[in-house]
Amino acid sequence: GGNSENAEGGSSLSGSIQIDGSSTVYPITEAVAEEFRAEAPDVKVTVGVSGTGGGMKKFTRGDIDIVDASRQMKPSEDSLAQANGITYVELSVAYDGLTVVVHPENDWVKDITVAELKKIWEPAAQGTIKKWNQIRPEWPDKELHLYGPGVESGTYDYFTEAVVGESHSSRGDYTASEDDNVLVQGVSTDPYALGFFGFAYFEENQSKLKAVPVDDMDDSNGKGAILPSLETVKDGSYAPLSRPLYIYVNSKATARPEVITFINFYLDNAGELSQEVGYIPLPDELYKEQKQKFEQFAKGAQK
Amino acid sequence: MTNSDINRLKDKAFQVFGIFCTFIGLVVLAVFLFDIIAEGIARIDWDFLTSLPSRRASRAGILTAWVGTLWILVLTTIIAFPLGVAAGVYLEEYGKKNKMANFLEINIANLAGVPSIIYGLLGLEVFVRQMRLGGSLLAGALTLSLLILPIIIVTTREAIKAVPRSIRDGSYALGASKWQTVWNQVLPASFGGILTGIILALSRAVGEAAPLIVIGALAYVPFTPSTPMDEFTVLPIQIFNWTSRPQEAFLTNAAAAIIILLIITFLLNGIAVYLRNKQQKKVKW
Amino acid sequence: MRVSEKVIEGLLWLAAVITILITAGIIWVLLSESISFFRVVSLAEFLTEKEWTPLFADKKFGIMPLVAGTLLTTGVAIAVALPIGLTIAVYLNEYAHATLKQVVKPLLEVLATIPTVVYGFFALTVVTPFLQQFIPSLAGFNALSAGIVMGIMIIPMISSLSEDAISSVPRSLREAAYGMGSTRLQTSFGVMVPAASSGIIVSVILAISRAVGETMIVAVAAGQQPRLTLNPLVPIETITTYIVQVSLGDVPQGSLEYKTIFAAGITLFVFTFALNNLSFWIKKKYQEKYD
Amino acid sequence: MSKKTNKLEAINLDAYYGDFHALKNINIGMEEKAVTAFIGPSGCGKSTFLRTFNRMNDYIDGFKVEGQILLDGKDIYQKNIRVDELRKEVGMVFQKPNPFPKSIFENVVYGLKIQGIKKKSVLEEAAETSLKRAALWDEVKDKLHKSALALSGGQQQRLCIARALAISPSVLLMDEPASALDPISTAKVEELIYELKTDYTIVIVTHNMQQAGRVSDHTAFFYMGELVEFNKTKTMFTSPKDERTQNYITGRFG
Amino acid sequence: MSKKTNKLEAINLDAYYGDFHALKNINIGMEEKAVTAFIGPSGCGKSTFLRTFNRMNDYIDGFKVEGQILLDGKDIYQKNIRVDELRKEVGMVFQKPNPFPKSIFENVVYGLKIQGIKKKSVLEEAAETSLKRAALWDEVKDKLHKSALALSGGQQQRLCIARALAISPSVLLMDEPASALDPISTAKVEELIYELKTDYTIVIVTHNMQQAGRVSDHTAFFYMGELVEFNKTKTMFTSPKDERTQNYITGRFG
Ligand SMILES: Nc1ncnc2c1ncn2[C@@H]1O[C@H](COP(=O)(O)OP(=O)(O)OP(=O)(O)O)[C@@H](O)[C@H]1O
Ligand SMILES: Nc1ncnc2c1ncn2[C@@H]1O[C@H](COP(=O)(O)OP(=O)(O)OP(=O)(O)O)[C@@H](O)[C@H]1O
Ligand SMILES: [Mg+2]
Ligand SMILES: [Mg+2]
Ligand SMILES: O=P([O-])([O-])[O-]
Repeated sequence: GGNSENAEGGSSLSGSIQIDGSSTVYPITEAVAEEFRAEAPDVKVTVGVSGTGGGMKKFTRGDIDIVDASRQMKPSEDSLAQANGITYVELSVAYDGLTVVVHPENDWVKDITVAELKKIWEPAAQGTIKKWNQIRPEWPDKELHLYGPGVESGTYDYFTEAVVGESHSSRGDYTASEDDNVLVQGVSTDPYALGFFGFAYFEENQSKLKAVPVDDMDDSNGKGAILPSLETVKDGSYAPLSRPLYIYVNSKATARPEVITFINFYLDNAGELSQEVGYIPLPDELYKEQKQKFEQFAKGAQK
Repeated sequence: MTNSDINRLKDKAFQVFGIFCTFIGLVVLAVFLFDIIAEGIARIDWDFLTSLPSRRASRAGILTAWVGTLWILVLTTIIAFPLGVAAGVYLEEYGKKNKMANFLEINIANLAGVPSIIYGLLGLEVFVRQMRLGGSLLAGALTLSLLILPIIIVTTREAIKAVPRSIRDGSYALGASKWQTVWNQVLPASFGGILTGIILALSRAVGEAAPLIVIGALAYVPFTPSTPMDEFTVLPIQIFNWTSRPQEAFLTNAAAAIIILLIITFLLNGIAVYLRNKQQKKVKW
Repeated sequence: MRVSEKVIEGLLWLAAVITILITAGIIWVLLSESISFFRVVSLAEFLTEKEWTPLFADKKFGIMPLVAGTLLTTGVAIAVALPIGLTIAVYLNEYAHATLKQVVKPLLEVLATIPTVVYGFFALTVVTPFLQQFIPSLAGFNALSAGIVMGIMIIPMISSLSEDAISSVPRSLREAAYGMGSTRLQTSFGVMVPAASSGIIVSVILAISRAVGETMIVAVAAGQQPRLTLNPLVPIETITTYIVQVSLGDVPQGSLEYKTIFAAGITLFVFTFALNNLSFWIKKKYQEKYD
Repeated sequence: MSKKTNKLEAINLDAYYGDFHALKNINIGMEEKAVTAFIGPSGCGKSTFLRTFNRMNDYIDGFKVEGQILLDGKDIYQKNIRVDELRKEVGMVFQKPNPFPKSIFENVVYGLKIQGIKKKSVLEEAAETSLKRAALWDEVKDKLHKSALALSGGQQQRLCIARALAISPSVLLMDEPASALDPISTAKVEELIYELKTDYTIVIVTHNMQQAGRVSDHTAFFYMGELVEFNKTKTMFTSPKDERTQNYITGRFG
Repeated sequence: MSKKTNKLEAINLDAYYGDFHALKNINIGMEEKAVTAFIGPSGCGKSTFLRTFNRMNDYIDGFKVEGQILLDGKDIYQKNIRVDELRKEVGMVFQKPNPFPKSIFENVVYGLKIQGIKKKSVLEEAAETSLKRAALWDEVKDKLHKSALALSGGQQQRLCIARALAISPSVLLMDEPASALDPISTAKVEELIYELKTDYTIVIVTHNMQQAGRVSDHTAFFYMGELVEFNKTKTMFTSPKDERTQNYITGRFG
């Protein structure tokens, strides 16, 4: 982070910044906080992981300065914030690419369409779509075993929204786990498995898994089935299975110089650091937009 | 075969079965320890113990986590030990054997069965919010104290029960008051059993992550707490966090942190076992 | 002195009463949220509906699948831990050499101190694949492995506390038994175990409670599929798993979905309450026989 | 019954273990500075009665007393009575030896320590005196700080006697104090009882009628919860009034 | 020493509790179908010696035996000896009553049950016979299925005797079996011992020299772990050879 104004003023900053929320966003915020230590050693930044929902509750009560979120704030949470007189700004910090995976020895699935994913995962599939050949006749007449994140995770939320069309609408008879490592274990030992989870977990376990290219039937953002990768997520061609990750900042906190400095530092470094911990950075111009948005907001909050 | 031969055979058979069962326990333990140590031992060095958390597995350390765990242990012991033993003594020595006593007894057994996460919810509401302790060490220790209190009470009662009535009679007959009898005779004589309960209780507390996460213990804390009001993290949270990271290297870190957690509990158990054995040598009837 | 006696008794009483306050606190925390839950979902639906899908678009609020899952894992765990734990207690007390006992007992206690996440992964990555060699129909996530591993975890609760109870039986009783020509087995199960029964029952209650309340092992290894079944070979979900998932997950707090965890929590509470009452009653009856 | 003052007195005393009526309307007065012996067959209620004098039965669930027990004319079952004070006045030695799992020394000075006496020299002197009186000093003087539990049964019982003497009570209750002692120790204890009665009021339960004859001034014979006969020991042993007493005494050996 | 066969024999026996030398080079032979009494002051090792005959000391940590104990000429401390069988041969009654926390009936038939006898009629008959022999039947016949712990000390001890008799051993070890009994029960037990010796070999520890005189054929006097004198009871009581025996016996009362 080469921010000359902070580099000098940084050493004089002190105080503390409290962050909590999504476990998905945690690694990015942790990385930023770690680097920020060099920037402003006297600022005590703490980060918790009580989930987006738990973080939001604390945020909307004014317990914390910043909340990590793997989804946007819900209307119910927004009204809570308003009731408590809290205004905030939403900032995107990175993308997470959801990856559809199968067992490495699975030689029949070369690609899959969003419609097919819907057919597999929609509520009506429960108890009826049980075999691979029900999706495509040329696929084997073998049982289909499904793996996915727990119903209460942001990942699941986003996946159902993007694939089925309605959030939290899916079949229930799949193997769910809160821990993506557990899903990796499941899919990598089950030849008839199909699952989905965060890109980072695929990337780290490429030898044990096989990613499936996804075709959204929309050639405007890339033709045919597309594999998730740094580039395809970043340029938006891996659609619809990449989701943005956010932080929200409380307006009261922006009255404190250390918070302003921290957020700017965050947006300056999120690109590099998010990639380092397994996520996909936003295009540069988006980071600039976020910075402007924040600057505006902070100014507005001072008045 | 005579009956006596059959009995003898059964006796022998049970002995074999007993060795087998003990063996199973020990083998599983050995497998665990071997597994964890093989994975994590190489990662443990001075830097690991003295470094702050980091996104880079190779640079990440557990300083704040183990210091937090020690704080939590000490505070929890200070809170739960006197409270639990006092409640146990009251119920066993003072409480009349009536409806109220029955109610308390069932109540305590119930508390022992409440999942830890619910204690987290209670701690969040009572200590963090109402008492405004925030996500502090004190709030965490209080929450864990509630969690282990039933275990301490129940085992204290059992230990006290085992002290023969003749010992109490002897003391009362010399003019000792109830409390003097409890303090001078009953508690010393049952101390071994009480310690066993505390060991089990504390080792449960030291491994808990969920209730602490609920009350707001943090994952990333770049400073060691210096007062009970400070924010904190503990080893189980650090371990939990690391095991859910995609990078393999963090799993190694988690194993290393587990080794440290085990060392802490070993030391703890070691002290208590030493005291208990010393005690059991002294008291025999 | 008399005053200080009263003060001490008062303090001790206070310590005992705190447990009631804790219970009241728990009930208050659970009730305050679940009341509004039960305004939306009728108790009848909660108890009789056979599916539990509060987080899906098509919401069903039947708690029974979670109860079944909890019973199943606990049942397996106790089936493992009770015979093994009690055998170890008796073996250490009656058969093993004193030094062996001194070494083995604390070693076994270590089993209860290993972080439960570790157990969870052990169940998932070691026990399940191992069992699959013999039970091909065993699913990757299942109640059996989770239960077995949980059973191993609670062995020391039973073995240590029961051993304590057995060794506090007066030595004269044991001598009487041996003096009659009893074998070690007969001495143990005919005299020592019955005489120590109250302590043993307590240890078992504690162990069951621990199993019912255990979270991480089942969350990792038993799956997260609420299912009304007593088949240990398929994925299930326990009450605790559900609670921990939701409370650490993404659900907006204050929503109906969020309130389900309190409804589940209160179910668990009622459940353990019933269990404890039952064992308490058994214990009382047992004791009267000997008093 | 006697012109001397009664140190202890039971008036219309009934005692129950739950539903079991263990003592039936007992009336008896025990002279100051004299030895009273309770005799009677096993299970007749001797121990139960003895233990009402220092309210040791208070701790047995379901135990209930009706009537009065007077110590120096004052009802010890009254509300405002302090049991701990009562027990400093009324010492007790039990049927089965019950040493504390502590050192021999700690056992003997326990009663003093709980009274708040801390001075080492005082405690040491008291320990020596009491152990000598209990005829145990020579056997244990070299291992005062060893555990009392390693002593033999007889040694343990004498230790319990020493322990009771250490707090210098004015009444001493003894529940078969010699039933686990060898004759030499028994003789010593009997001698001791004889010596002590110049200062103390002593009540002793015994199965050994000769012992009762040797040490006691008065004897009370109990049968199935009733006080059958109470009289001067000599009178009682030579010319018992009640047939049951007669049967019991003549059924004796020796 | 005697022309009759020796049922029990100790040869060069030494016993230790850790470093403490409790029995010193004991040599003694006990006649079949006779009663041998062990006397001696408290702590001299009587109980310790008695318990070597059924190896009850096996369970005390640090206890060690050197030398031989022969039962019917066979060393019972040999490797291939089965202790449970040995103890069916050699029954025992302890110094302190130790009933099981079970019903009275269950206590008496315990030894038979563990031998695999299940028939109710057999057990009931055995219970009645043994309880009668132990002079307890009349007191407990109506509450056979009540807990044994509610009995008085004396009743408990007689129950323990009944329990030992139920397995019909050939040797009976008794460690002050009457020390908690009243004279009537004691007399009954003594009678019983007298009856039993027509079939059984009996070893009894007692503090009561008159008891020793009444029931025993031979008496052994122990002092500080040594066997000082062993002889016909009459001879011993009338003309003791050793000065210590003499002192002990004349120091007696009665
Ligand atoms: N805790 C108790 N609960 C119920 N009954 C009891 C209890 N203690 C004693 N008893 C009964 O009360 C009666 C009197 O018992 P107590 O111990 O006073 O007799 P004792 O005369 O001292 O006999 P011993 O000479 O055998 O000691 C007995 O029948 C006994 O069974
Ligand atoms: N478990 C033990 N550990 C150490 N020393 C012991 C143990 N049991 C007994 N002793 C010692 O061994 C000696 C003999 O004890 P034992 O019990 O045989 O005496 P005894 O003659 O039966 O005495 P009593 O008549 O009082 O019962 C005593 O000095 C006693 O202190
Ligand atoms: Mg008595
Ligand atoms: Mg003895
Ligand atoms: O912790 P999450 O809200 O990102 O699932």
